[in-house]
Amino acid sequence: MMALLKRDLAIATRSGGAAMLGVLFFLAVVAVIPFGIGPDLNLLSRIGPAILWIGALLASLLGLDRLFQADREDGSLDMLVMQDWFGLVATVFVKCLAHWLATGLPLVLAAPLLGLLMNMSATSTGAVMLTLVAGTPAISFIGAVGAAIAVALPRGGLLVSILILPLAIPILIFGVSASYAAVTDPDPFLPPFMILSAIALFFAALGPVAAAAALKGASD
Amino acid sequence: MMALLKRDLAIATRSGGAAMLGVLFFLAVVAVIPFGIGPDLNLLSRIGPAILWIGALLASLLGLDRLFQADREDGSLDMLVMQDWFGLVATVFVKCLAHWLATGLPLVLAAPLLGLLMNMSATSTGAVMLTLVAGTPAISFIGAVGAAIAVALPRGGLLVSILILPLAIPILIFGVSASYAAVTDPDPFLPPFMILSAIALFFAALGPVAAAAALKGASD
Amino acid sequence: MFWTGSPPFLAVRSGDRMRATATKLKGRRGDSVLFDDISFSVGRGEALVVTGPNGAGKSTLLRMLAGLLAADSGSFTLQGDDGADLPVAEFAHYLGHRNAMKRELRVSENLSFWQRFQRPEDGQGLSVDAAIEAVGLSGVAHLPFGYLSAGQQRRIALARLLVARRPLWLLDEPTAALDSRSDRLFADLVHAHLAEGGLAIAATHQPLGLDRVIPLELTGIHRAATGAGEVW
Amino acid sequence: MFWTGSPPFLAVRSGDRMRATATKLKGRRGDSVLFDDISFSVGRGEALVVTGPNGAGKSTLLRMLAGLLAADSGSFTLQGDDGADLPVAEFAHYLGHRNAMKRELRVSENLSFWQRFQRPEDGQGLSVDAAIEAVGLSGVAHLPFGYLSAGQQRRIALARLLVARRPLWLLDEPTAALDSRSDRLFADLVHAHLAEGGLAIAATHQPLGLDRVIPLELTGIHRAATGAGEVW
Amino acid sequence: MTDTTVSQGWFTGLANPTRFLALSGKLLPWLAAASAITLVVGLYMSFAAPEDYQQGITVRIMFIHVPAAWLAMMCYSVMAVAALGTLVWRHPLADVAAKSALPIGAAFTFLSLLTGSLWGRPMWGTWWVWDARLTSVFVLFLMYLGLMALHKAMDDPARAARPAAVLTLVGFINIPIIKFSVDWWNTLHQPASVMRLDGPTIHPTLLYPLLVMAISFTLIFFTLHFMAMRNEILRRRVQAMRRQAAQSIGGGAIGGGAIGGGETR
Amino acid sequence: MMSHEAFVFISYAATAAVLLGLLAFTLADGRARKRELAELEAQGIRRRSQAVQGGKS
Ligand code: HEM
Ligand SMILES: Nc1ncnc2c1ncn2[C@@H]1O[C@H](COP(=O)(O)OP(=O)(O)OP(=O)(O)O)[C@@H](O)[C@H]1O
Ligand SMILES: Nc1ncnc2c1ncn2[C@@H]1O[C@H](COP(=O)(O)OP(=O)(O)OP(=O)(O)O)[C@@H](O)[C@H]1O
Ligand SMILES: [Mg+2]
Ligand SMILES: [Mg+2]
Repeated sequence: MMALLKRDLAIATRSGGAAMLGVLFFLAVVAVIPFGIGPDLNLLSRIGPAILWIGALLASLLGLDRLFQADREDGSLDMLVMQDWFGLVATVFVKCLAHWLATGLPLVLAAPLLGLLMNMSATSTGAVMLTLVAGTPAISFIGAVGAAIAVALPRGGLLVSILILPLAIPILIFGVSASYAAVTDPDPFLPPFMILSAIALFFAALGPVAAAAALKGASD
Repeated sequence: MMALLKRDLAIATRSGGAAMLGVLFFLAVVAVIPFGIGPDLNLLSRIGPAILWIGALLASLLGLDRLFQADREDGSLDMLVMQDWFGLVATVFVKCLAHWLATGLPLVLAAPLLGLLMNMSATSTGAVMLTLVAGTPAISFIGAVGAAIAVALPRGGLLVSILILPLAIPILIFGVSASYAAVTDPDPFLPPFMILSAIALFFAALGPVAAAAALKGASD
Repeated sequence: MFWTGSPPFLAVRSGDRMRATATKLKGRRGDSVLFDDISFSVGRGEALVVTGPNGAGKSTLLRMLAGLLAADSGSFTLQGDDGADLPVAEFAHYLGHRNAMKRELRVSENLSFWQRFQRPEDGQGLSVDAAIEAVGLSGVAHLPFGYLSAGQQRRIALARLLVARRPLWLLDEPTAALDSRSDRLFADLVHAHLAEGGLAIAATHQPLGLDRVIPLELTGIHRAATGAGEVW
Repeated sequence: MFWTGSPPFLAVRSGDRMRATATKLKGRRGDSVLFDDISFSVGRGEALVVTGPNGAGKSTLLRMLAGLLAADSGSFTLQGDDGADLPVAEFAHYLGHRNAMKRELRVSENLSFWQRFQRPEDGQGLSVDAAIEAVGLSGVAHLPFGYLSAGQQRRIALARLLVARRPLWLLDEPTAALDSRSDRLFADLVHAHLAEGGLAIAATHQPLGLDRVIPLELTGIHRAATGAGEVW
Repeated sequence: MTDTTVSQGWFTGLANPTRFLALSGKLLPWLAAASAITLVVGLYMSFAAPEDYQQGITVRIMFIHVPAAWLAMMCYSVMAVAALGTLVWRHPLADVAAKSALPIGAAFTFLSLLTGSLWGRPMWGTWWVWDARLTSVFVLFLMYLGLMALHKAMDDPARAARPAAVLTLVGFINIPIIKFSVDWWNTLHQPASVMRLDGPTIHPTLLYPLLVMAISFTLIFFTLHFMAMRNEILRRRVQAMRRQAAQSIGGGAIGGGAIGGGETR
Repeated sequence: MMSHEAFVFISYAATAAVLLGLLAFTLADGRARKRELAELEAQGIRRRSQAVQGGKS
C-alpha cells in the first residue's frame, strides 16, 4: 500500500502538476473576490475564512475525476480490483490519501499566504488551517465515490463535481463555522470542529467502501 | 472540420448532456457559496459576478487538460497532426470551440438564472454575460496551449499549470472588473471590457497556433 | 534455469493437489451467451490454451476466471495443495490486453511498484533487475515506460509476472506484438513456470510454442440469452 | 471484388508513375541511431514489408514516413503520376499500434467521423456500412467501440482505411490481435488495394499472407549517435 | 451479471415486469380518474376558502406550494426505497421505479421552488433567500438533476442502476434536513403547522382544501409514476430486442444453436 | 409591483403548465415506445417468451 501511495504521488508530481494547479486556482479565487467587495479590508478579513474554504473545496475538484480513470485506461485498475474486499477498500483509501497529499495539503500550506492577502488575523488563519487539515481529506474521500461512479465516463469531470458538491456541503458548513467560532468570542471552537472531524471520519470510512463497491460493479 | 466539431461535442454530450451538465455544475457551485459566506443577500449580490467568473474558470479547467490527451491515448492525435499546418491549426481551433461550446456556452446561458439566485441586478447580470461571452473562449484557447504542452511532455506537465493559469488570471481579473465597472458608477465599463476582448482575440489567434506548434513538436 | 536465488517454492512434490477447476461456466455479454457449460481442470505443471475467433469470448472467459466479471452461472475455484479453496485474486496473475504500466514512470519504478503491491509478505519472486533481464531487456530499466517499443512494453508487462511469484497465470494474448525471439523467450518463461509447479491459462491466436497443452476452443457462435436473461 | 460502386480511381494505367521513395533515411531515438541509410522505392501495386526484432525501429520508421517524426537525415517523398511531389499527409493512411477510435462512440460514428475528416472533397471510399461489411463485422455498427473485442477493434481500425480512399497505406503491425480468418481477410484487403494501384508499407512480426513483397529488414543493432548527431 | 438474474419468490414474482405491465394497466384508469376528481374538488375548495387575514389572497398559493413540497420529498423517499430494492434484492424493476420517478420528483421540486418564490415576493419582499429550508430544497433539486444526468451518461441502464442507487441513498440525508431545517435554524420560512406531533395548528377552512389538494397531488404522482414506469419497461424491452436482432444479423449468432466450449479432458 | 392576484395566477398557471407538460411528455414517450415495439414486431422480431406470456401491453 505504501508502494501505491508512492506511485500515485510520483505520478501526481511528475505530470499534470495537480498541486500547483490547485494552489494557483486557489490564488485566483482569492485574487478576484476583492473586486467584488471593494477594498474594504474589514469585510475582507471577515469573509476570509469562508473564501479560503470555498476555494479549497473547489480546488479539490480539479483532477478528482481522474482518480481511477487513468488506472482504468492503462489496465492497472484490473489489478487493483482483483483484490479481496479489504484490499480494495484499502487501495481506494490510499489513493484518496495520495490525492489529498497532492492537492489538499498544498492548499493547507498555502493558506497562511492567502490569509495574509485577505488581511486575516493569525488566529483566524490558524483556525482555517486546522479546519482545512480536518476537512479537505473528507472532500477527497467523498469525492472518490463520484470518481468511482464516473470511472467509465469519458468526460466525467463536471458530472463528478455535480454529484459531489451537494454531499460536500456539510463539510463546508462546519469547516467555516468552526473557523469563525475561533475568532468570534461567544462561540466555542470545539463543537463545530468536533462535528467536522466526525464528518471527516465518517466519510473516510464510508467513501472508500462506497467507491470500492462502485468499482467492483463497474468492472467489465 | 464540422465532423470534428460534431465528434467532440458528441463525446462531451455522451457523458450526460453537456449543456445541462454545465448549468448543473454552475448551479451546484453557486449553491455552495451561501453555505460558506452566509445568506447575506447584500454581500452575495456584491460578490455574485466574481462567483460566476470563478465558476466559469473552474468549469473550463475541469477537463481542459484532457483536450488532446484523450486523442493521444487512443491514437487519434496522430491523424490530427498528420495534416498540413493550416489543417492542424484549424483542428486545434475547432477543438477549442467544441470545448467552449460544451463547457463555456452553457454557463453564459445560465448566467441570468444564477444572477437571480445571487440577487444580482439586471445590469450586473447582463455585464457578466457579456464579459463571459468574451472571456470564456479565451480561457479555452489559451488552455489549449497548456493542454498541448502537457501532451508533449511525457513526464512533466508541471509547466502547464504554471504557464497557463497565470495567463488565465488576467482574463478572470479583467472579466470581473469589467462586470463591476458596469454597475459601480465612476468606473467606465468599456476600458476593461475592451482589454478583455483584445486579450480574447489575441488568445484566439495565438492559442491555436502555439498549440499546433507544440503538438507538431510533441509527436513521437 | 533463470529462477536463481530462492528455492522454487512451487516445485512439484508428489501429493501436490493444487488445481484450478472450472465447472459449467456460462458467460454472457449484453443479451448474448458467449459460451456455456465450460468445464476444465488444470493442475500443477499444466497449461490450458484457449483459442477461438475474434469476439469468441476468450478475454471474457479470462476476466471471469480472474474474478473481474461475474459468471452468469457456474464456478471457478483454485484449490491449494491441501485441497482447501484459495482466493484466485491473491494466487493468480492476470495479464490483459493492456499492460498495466504507467507511461510516465520508469520501467524499474513500474515493476517495483507491482512487486511491492502484488507480492505477499512472505512471497517470492525475482528482483526487478532480474525480471528485466529475464525478458531480455536489461538496459531499459531507467527509461520511462512510454519510451519503449510496443514489443518491449509487452515484455515488461510479462516481467511483472516474475517479480511477484503466483502459482496461476491468466494470460490474454501474451505474445501480441512480440517478435519471434521473444516468442521463444516467452515460451521458456512459461515452461519454467510450469516446471516449478505453476499453472497457466492463456488465450491466444498464435501458437505459444508450448509443447504439452490442454486445448479449449471457443467456437465464436453465440446464442441469444433466454429465460432468466430475458427480463423485459 | 468488394470495392463496388465508384470506378477504381487508382487503377494502374501504363505510364502511372506514382512512387514512394525513401533516400538514405536515418532514424534516431535519444542517443542511439536505430537505422541509417535506408533507401527504397515502392510503386503502384507494390508492398514493402519491414521486419526486425522488437525495438528495431520499425514503428519509428513508419512514423517518419508518415511525417509524424522528423528524420535525422535523408528524405521520403511521394510522387504523383505526373511526377510532382504529393504531400504524404494527405495521400497516406497511417495505422499505428493504437486504433484511433473513441471507446464511447459507436462504431458507425467513429468511422463516419474519419470518413468526413480524412476523405478529400472529391475523394472516394466505401460507405461506412460497406467498410464494416468488408472487415466482416456487419452488425456491430451500432455498438460502442469499447464493447468490441480486441480483434474486432483492430478490424474496425482497418475499416478506416476503406472509408476514405488514399493511395499509400502505412501499416504498423496491422494484424496484431487478429484471428487467422481475419488475417486472410486483411491480406485480401491489401491485395485489392494493390490491385487497384495502391501502395503499401507495413511493419510486422507475422507473415502478412501477401505473395509479392519487397522485404526490408531492420537488424535491431543500434549504434550510438556520433558526428552531427553528437552535439554535446 | 447477477444484477439481472431474477430469483424466484413471491416478491419477485409479483414484481415481474410483464405482470407489472398487466397490473398497472388495469389500475391506471382508476388512478387517473381519482386524481382528476380530487383535483377538481381540491381546486374548488381552495378558491372557496376564505382569504387569510394576514396573507390575503396569496394564501391560495399555499394549496399548491405545500403539496408540491411534500411530494418533492415523498418522491425522493420512494426512490430511496427503490434504491434499497436495487441494492438488496437486485431487482431490475426497482431501478425502473427509481429512474422513472426522477423527472416527476424534479418537476414537483421545481414547482415548490417556483411557487415558494412567487409567494415569497409579496410576503417577504424577495424572490429568494439562502436560508436553510430554501437552500436544502434547492440542493434536493440539484440532486434530482444530477441523478438524471448520471442516468443519461450511462447508455446501459444495467450499469447505471447500482451507482445511482448508492448515490440516491447517500443523498437521502437531505430529506430530514429539509423537514427539520426550520426547527434547527431560525429562518424566514414558517415552521410546520400541519404535520406536527401535537396535531395541526392551522385553521380548518385552510386545512381541508390543503389536505384534499395533497391527496390529489399524491394520486397525480402515482399516476404519472406508473405511466413512466411502463414507458421505461417498454424502452428496455425495445433495447433488448434491438440488441438481440442486431446480434442475430451480425456476428454469426444463431438462435439456440450449439455454442462454444465443452469438456476438454 | 404586480398585484397579489397575479402571483396567485402565475403560481396556478405554472403548476398547470408543468404538470400538463409532464403528462404530455409521458404520453408521447409511451406512444413512441409502443411504435418502436410495433416496428420491431413488423420486422418479425419478437420476444422469445411472447408465446408464453402473451403479447404487447
Ligand atoms: C422558494 C421558496 C420556498 C421553498 C423552497 C419552500 C419549501 C417548503 C417545503 C419543503 C415545505 C414542506 C415542509 C414540511 O413538510 O415540513 C414547505 C411548507 C410550507 N411553506 Fe414553504 N417554501 C418556500 C417559500 C414559502 C413562502 C414564501 C411561504 C409563505 C410565506 C411558505 C409557506 C409555507 C407553509 C405555510 C408551509 C406548510 C408548513 C406546514 O404546515 O407544515 N413557503 N415549504
Ligand atoms: N464491455 C463489453 N460490453 C458488452 N459487450 C462486450 C464487452 N466486451 C466485449 N463484448 C462483446 O463480447 C464478445 C466477446 O468479446 P471478447 O473480448 O471476450 O472476445 P475475444 O475472444 O477476446 O476476442 P479477441 O480475439 O478479438 O480478443 C464480443 O462480441 C464483444 O463485442
Ligand atoms: N518516444 C520515444 N522516446 C525515446 N525512445 C523511444 C521512443 N519510442 C521508442 N523509442 C525507442 O526506440 C527504439 C525503437 O522503437 P520502435 O517503436 O520503433 O520499435 P519497433 O521496431 O516498432 O518495435 P516493436 O516490434 O516492439 O513494435 C526502441 O529501442 C525504443 O526504446
Ligand atoms: Mg480478447
Ligand atoms: Mg512497433
